[in-house]
Amino acid sequence: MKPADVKEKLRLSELFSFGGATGPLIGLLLLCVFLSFATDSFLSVRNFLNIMDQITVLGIIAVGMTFVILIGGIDLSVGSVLALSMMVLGYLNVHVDLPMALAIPGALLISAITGAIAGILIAYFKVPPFIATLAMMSIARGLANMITNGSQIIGFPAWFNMAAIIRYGGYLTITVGIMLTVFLLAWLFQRYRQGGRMLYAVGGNPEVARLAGIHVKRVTVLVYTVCATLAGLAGILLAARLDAVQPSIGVAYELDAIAAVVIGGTSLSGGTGGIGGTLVGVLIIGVLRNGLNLLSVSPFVQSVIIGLVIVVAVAAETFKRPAR
Amino acid sequence: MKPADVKEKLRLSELFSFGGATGPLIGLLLLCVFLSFATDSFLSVRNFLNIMDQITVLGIIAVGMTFVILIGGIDLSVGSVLALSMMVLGYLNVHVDLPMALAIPGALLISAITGAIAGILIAYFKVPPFIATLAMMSIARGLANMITNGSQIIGFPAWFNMAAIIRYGGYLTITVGIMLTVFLLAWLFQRYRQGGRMLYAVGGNPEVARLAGIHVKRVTVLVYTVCATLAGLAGILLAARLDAVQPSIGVAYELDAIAAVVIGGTSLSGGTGGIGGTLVGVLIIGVLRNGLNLLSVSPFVQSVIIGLVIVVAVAAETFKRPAR
Amino acid sequence: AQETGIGKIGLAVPNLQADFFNQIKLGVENYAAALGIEVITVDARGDTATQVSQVQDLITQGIDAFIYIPAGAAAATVPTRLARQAGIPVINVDREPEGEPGDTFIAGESVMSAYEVCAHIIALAGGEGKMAIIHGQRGTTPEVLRFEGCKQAIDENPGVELVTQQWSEMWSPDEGFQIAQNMLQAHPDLRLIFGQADGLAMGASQAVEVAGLRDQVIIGGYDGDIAALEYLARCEGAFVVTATQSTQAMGVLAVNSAIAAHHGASIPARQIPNAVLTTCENAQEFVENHP
Amino acid sequence: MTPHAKQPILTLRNIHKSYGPIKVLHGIDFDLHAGEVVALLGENGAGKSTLSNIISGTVLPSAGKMTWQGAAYAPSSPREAIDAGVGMIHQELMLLPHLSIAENVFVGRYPTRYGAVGRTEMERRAKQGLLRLGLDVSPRRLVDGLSTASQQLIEIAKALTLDAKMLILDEPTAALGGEETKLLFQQIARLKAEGVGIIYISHRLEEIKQIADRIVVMRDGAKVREFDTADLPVRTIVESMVGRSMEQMFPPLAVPDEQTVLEVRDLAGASRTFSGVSFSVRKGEIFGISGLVGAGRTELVRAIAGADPITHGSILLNGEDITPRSPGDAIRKGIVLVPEDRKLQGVILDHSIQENIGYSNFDSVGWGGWISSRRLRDFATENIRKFGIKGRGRQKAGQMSGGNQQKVVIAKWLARRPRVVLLDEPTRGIDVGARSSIYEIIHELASQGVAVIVVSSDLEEVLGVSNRVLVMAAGRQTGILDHSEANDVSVMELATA
Ligand SMILES: Nc1ncnc2c1ncn2[C@@H]1O[C@H](COP(=O)(O)OP(=O)(O)OP(=O)(O)O)[C@@H](O)[C@H]1O
Ligand SMILES: Nc1ncnc2c1ncn2[C@@H]1O[C@H](COP(=O)(O)OP(=O)(O)OP(=O)(O)O)[C@@H](O)[C@H]1O
Ligand SMILES: [Mg+2]
Ligand SMILES: [Mg+2]
Repeated sequence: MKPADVKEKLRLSELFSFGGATGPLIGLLLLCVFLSFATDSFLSVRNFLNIMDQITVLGIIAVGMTFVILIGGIDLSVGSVLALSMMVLGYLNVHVDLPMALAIPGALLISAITGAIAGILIAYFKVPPFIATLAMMSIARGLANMITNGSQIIGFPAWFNMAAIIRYGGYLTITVGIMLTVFLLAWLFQRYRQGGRMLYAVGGNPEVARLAGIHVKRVTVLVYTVCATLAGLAGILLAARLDAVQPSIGVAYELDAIAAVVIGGTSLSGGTGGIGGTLVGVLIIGVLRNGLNLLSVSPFVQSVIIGLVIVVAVAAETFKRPAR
Repeated sequence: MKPADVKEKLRLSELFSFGGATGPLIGLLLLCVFLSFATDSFLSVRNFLNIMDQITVLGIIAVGMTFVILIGGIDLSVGSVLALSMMVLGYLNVHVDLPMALAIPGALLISAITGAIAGILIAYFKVPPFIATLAMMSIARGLANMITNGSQIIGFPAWFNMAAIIRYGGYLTITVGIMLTVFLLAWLFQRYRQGGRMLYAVGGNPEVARLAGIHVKRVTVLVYTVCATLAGLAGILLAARLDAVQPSIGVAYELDAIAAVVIGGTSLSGGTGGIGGTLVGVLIIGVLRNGLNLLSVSPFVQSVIIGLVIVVAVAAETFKRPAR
Repeated sequence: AQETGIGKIGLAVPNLQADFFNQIKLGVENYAAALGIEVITVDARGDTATQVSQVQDLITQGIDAFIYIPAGAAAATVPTRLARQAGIPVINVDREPEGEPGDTFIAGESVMSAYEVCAHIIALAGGEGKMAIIHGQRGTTPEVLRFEGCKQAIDENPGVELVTQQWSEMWSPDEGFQIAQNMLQAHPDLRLIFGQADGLAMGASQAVEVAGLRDQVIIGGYDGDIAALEYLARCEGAFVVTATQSTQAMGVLAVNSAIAAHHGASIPARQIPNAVLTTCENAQEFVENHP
Repeated sequence: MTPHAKQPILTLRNIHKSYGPIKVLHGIDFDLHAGEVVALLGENGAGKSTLSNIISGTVLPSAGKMTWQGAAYAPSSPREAIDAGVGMIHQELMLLPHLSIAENVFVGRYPTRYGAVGRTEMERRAKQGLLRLGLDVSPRRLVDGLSTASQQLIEIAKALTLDAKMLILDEPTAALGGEETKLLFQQIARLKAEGVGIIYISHRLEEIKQIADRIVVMRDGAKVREFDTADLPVRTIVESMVGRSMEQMFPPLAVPDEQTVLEVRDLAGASRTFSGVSFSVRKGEIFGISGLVGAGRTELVRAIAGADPITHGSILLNGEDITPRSPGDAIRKGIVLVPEDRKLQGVILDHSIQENIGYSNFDSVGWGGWISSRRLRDFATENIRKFGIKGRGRQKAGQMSGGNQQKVVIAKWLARRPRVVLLDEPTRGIDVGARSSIYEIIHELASQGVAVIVVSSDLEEVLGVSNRVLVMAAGRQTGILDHSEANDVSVMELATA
């Protein structure tokens, strides 16, 4: 191969920030090919649109999680924050009778505050991210439950549910559109904005980043705030999809999101990876769940298969790297 | 203060490996004092014995988790492995009709194998611990469910349940005795055996440990195996306590165990902390749960309070350390 | 499949970890298998959003009828709407979505059965004493209705004093154990415990054993889980009564309703298979042959 | 003594090592005899550490054979090498900060009694080892917070207590001052007398003359020269290392402007690591800071660069008080720091060279907060060329030799065109060739009117590059010497004052 070729290849894969995710991308394609042959119903526009619907919530959470993991952190609270955001939305819109135009910002604000608190604990009080967000997970869940004493809320305006159901132009629901927009913005940010590059520096080595004049603490607080806000946004889209809110929702979503990010090639130690890979990771999880359902695999066996896929996807990366 | 005093003091706190856990120890005492005044029923031998009963499972899991965290790892699979161990025990004893003397080793063996697999993935395939054990969590849960297609098993021999019920000498059930033994052995190991000291070296910096001639990979596999085996043991004790097994048990136990270890002063980045602190951490969580129930606090508020306590316990450590 | 004219039934359950749903699943599957109908079961693992995704996938697979047990009432309406759009009949079991009823709703009558359980244990205690309730997951329909029923029994007996109640998250035995242990600690003279599910009741009975209060405390449960029935059939221990839901019958009823709805036959909007009060006497027959 | 008459204890034949497509060693032959000290010399990236790592079982060779004491030798892990009697001090500090000094010394080979780790015994022996190197600290103290030099001494003590039959010392003196070095050499002489074979790697050629029996010179992964004696003119050694003739090491000093750029007034740092420091640096001046290890120099320059809090005093730039509160603050004012520990503070090892350069130069590679990949690449390429870095923009910093990493750190800061440059140990672990190019860069900077501050433990270096030298002792400023009055004696006098 000529050197010029090498260069071009490198640049293409880099452009999409698939970084370590070319392996997973191949895995995703193989999975799709397999499912197309194994089932009648997988390969259809309708099923593809269903999958897009199904990954909306996970996708948006995973974007925020990518940023958190890029700076070397982790956020276990996203599932609970999502539930809290939903309950606040329901409370404001249905119980207090505020219009959605106020209820939605309200829910996002509460989510952002939980993230900011976690970020402050991590950056300024040196609480390890795992612990700070674990505590926030417990707190946000408790608060979500306290709003209605554990009951659900229904009675949103009709258009709200329609946003998740009507496929404009036959293809795009508003919720899927929002997810795609979030991915696009996050990708542009990560790739072309100073702020995005800073995340890599902070994750790579916070001390080097600090000495390079980056406000590491401020970046940390902002990233957790953004992650929580996105979890809140995901909650609002989920509320639209379910046309109801309940405080017990979103348990263990953080684990799915983390798995998606890591399958997508972002390293848990921070500093490498990116949004492109996360998209692949989210799709792998979404397609796998969908495919296993279409194959009528028993739910217990599904649990085993998903575990195996996570391990294989991540372990496969080891073989690609040159041995030491 | 005379220098000699300083020396003695250092050695005492060091002896119990309370290391960073003197703060939490004070917290525990304050908590007990508060509950003694706030409720009639807290301060009694019987309630103390109840608390011991209630922390048996968490305590044993937390011992294994301490070792894992000491070497800089994490194990999310303990809750699922506990369930798997219980189901294997029930299957072997009740369905296959093996005596307990074979069923118990069988259950422990299966648990050990899950741990060894996770350890091998982590040490040899460079899968991050979070991901390897997350996958194992999903796999073990699936397997636990597959054994009986999701149903529970009852029908253990009568003496088995008695081990968790009869308080010998009026105080000690066999299960609590086992937990105390596990703590004692772990403490001796961690403090006086070469193997125990090696954990600190591996957790402090695996490359340094490797260059010093420690088989880092072997240590890693062993530690995860021990952790899973202890989770399996905890499962057996839980089976004795409930006199029944079911595959849905143990969800989120890992989070409790991790919280207990970290509250006890063991750092999630590895290399510092120890069993003494973990005992304090487990007691804090046990006493807190017990106390909140005795105070009839709503579960939603409990969830908020426990989150706050975790944060405060860990953040408090920051203030003790000199700022740099 | 010839005689029934139906090929595939989709079954969405909230959580197979709960024996109750597992029993319904077995009821549906066994009966359908006998009729040569394929059943595709999906388990939402307690998550309503997952359930909506799974229902989409069921519809993609071209099911002819949809047996739907909502995972928490919140997901309720959307799957029904999706199925309706696709022209698939919806059979609700155990829980009914508010505002979007299916073609029929099959569920036991919770309030009355809970009343019977509580009345039974109160009678055993001589109509008086301190009582505790271990609730299920707070806010869920069964939790609310079972409490309502039990409360009626308590209110009819002025000698009974409800001294403490706690809620569990997962309806599970280990929670039941822990909660009951603490209740006994705070109220050593407790006479009665109502566990809103058999898991909770079994856990509570263990706690009573540990405290050595088997002769003092009387426990009631709910659901008729296999393990609980086996326990009751032994006729020893503090846990003495449960309301066995006719889960197998529900499964059969659901499949028959699905076939009828598929053919456009009219079916009643509400079908109520009775829960049977189960004690030491009749437990053994239910172990062998679950209703 | 005629070591050559005997059989060598270690032989290497045709050793190769490659990392993927990159060949690092090609066909090295090497012998070591009992009781001799062989100096292994070569430029940064010549392959000295790699070769040592192969001998100590840290990395596996791609091809080649080794024998040890007459038998075939192919250690697959450091454990095997240690068990065979081969010990090594690695170039990078390998200590566990959260453990006590004693545990660090005996990590992996704790003395045991009745199966239990014998703490008292361990502490006693550790103390012994440390005292031999002149380090008087309690072996129970945690390593965390010790100065780099003390840590280096612990690292050496670790190797000395091994009772190895052969020792590899990879740049043991890089962080040491003159006194510590002297004690180390006494220990090496003792080991030599006991018949231990020693491979000694260093970039300080004056040391080599003092202790080596033979010299082996490597260049680009191959052995290029062997000298049977160390008693050679430095010039000869240097020329064989770089493969060309060298001019003078230190370029001639220029006379700085009268205008004061940086003024430090009565500065004190947190936890009193230094206090009462006042000086001023003129435009185009090179200002050296000298002192014994632990004198507080690093803390001082970090404080000036905003990296550590200042508790008292002020810093003025062109007469304006700009006492910085954060590194970002200082950088915006034009004060940059090339830190002491490049691996932990200088570069992100996992990221490419161009990313590393980009992090400090966002303004130059984009506009309005946006980044242009093309501008980033071009900017990096330009600076890689300008500072003579051996590497491509996409290469990860961690894959480069130490010297080139150091150049990346220097490049990323100088590309900002700062007004004040603080260099903390700029040539630590850097070969003569690269070193002289760094000196050239320093002089070039000064001639452009930048105020340069150089902290160094290498006395020759401070004296060679500085217009004036500030000397510190135990956190205090003990004097400022002009170039004309500064020499070994006057500086050492102040440093020990
Ligand atoms: N893991 C690696 N992958 C690729 N190349 C490597 C790796 N490690 C080292 N190298 C390369 O091997 C060469 C030799 O490195 P080595 O560290 O042995 O040099 P050295 O002579 O010790 O230099 P220095 O004097 O700077 O310590 C360098 O060019 C370096 O870039
Ligand atoms: N994090 C810390 N905690 C406590 N003491 C410290 C810490 N860092 C440095 N010190 C101490 O501060 C003093 C000054 O250290 P500094 O690194 O500034 O000295 P130096 O003159 O630059 O020496 P070196 O050559 O070791 O870099 C030393 O005694 C050191 O032990
Ligand atoms: Mg080297
Ligand atoms: Mg220094």
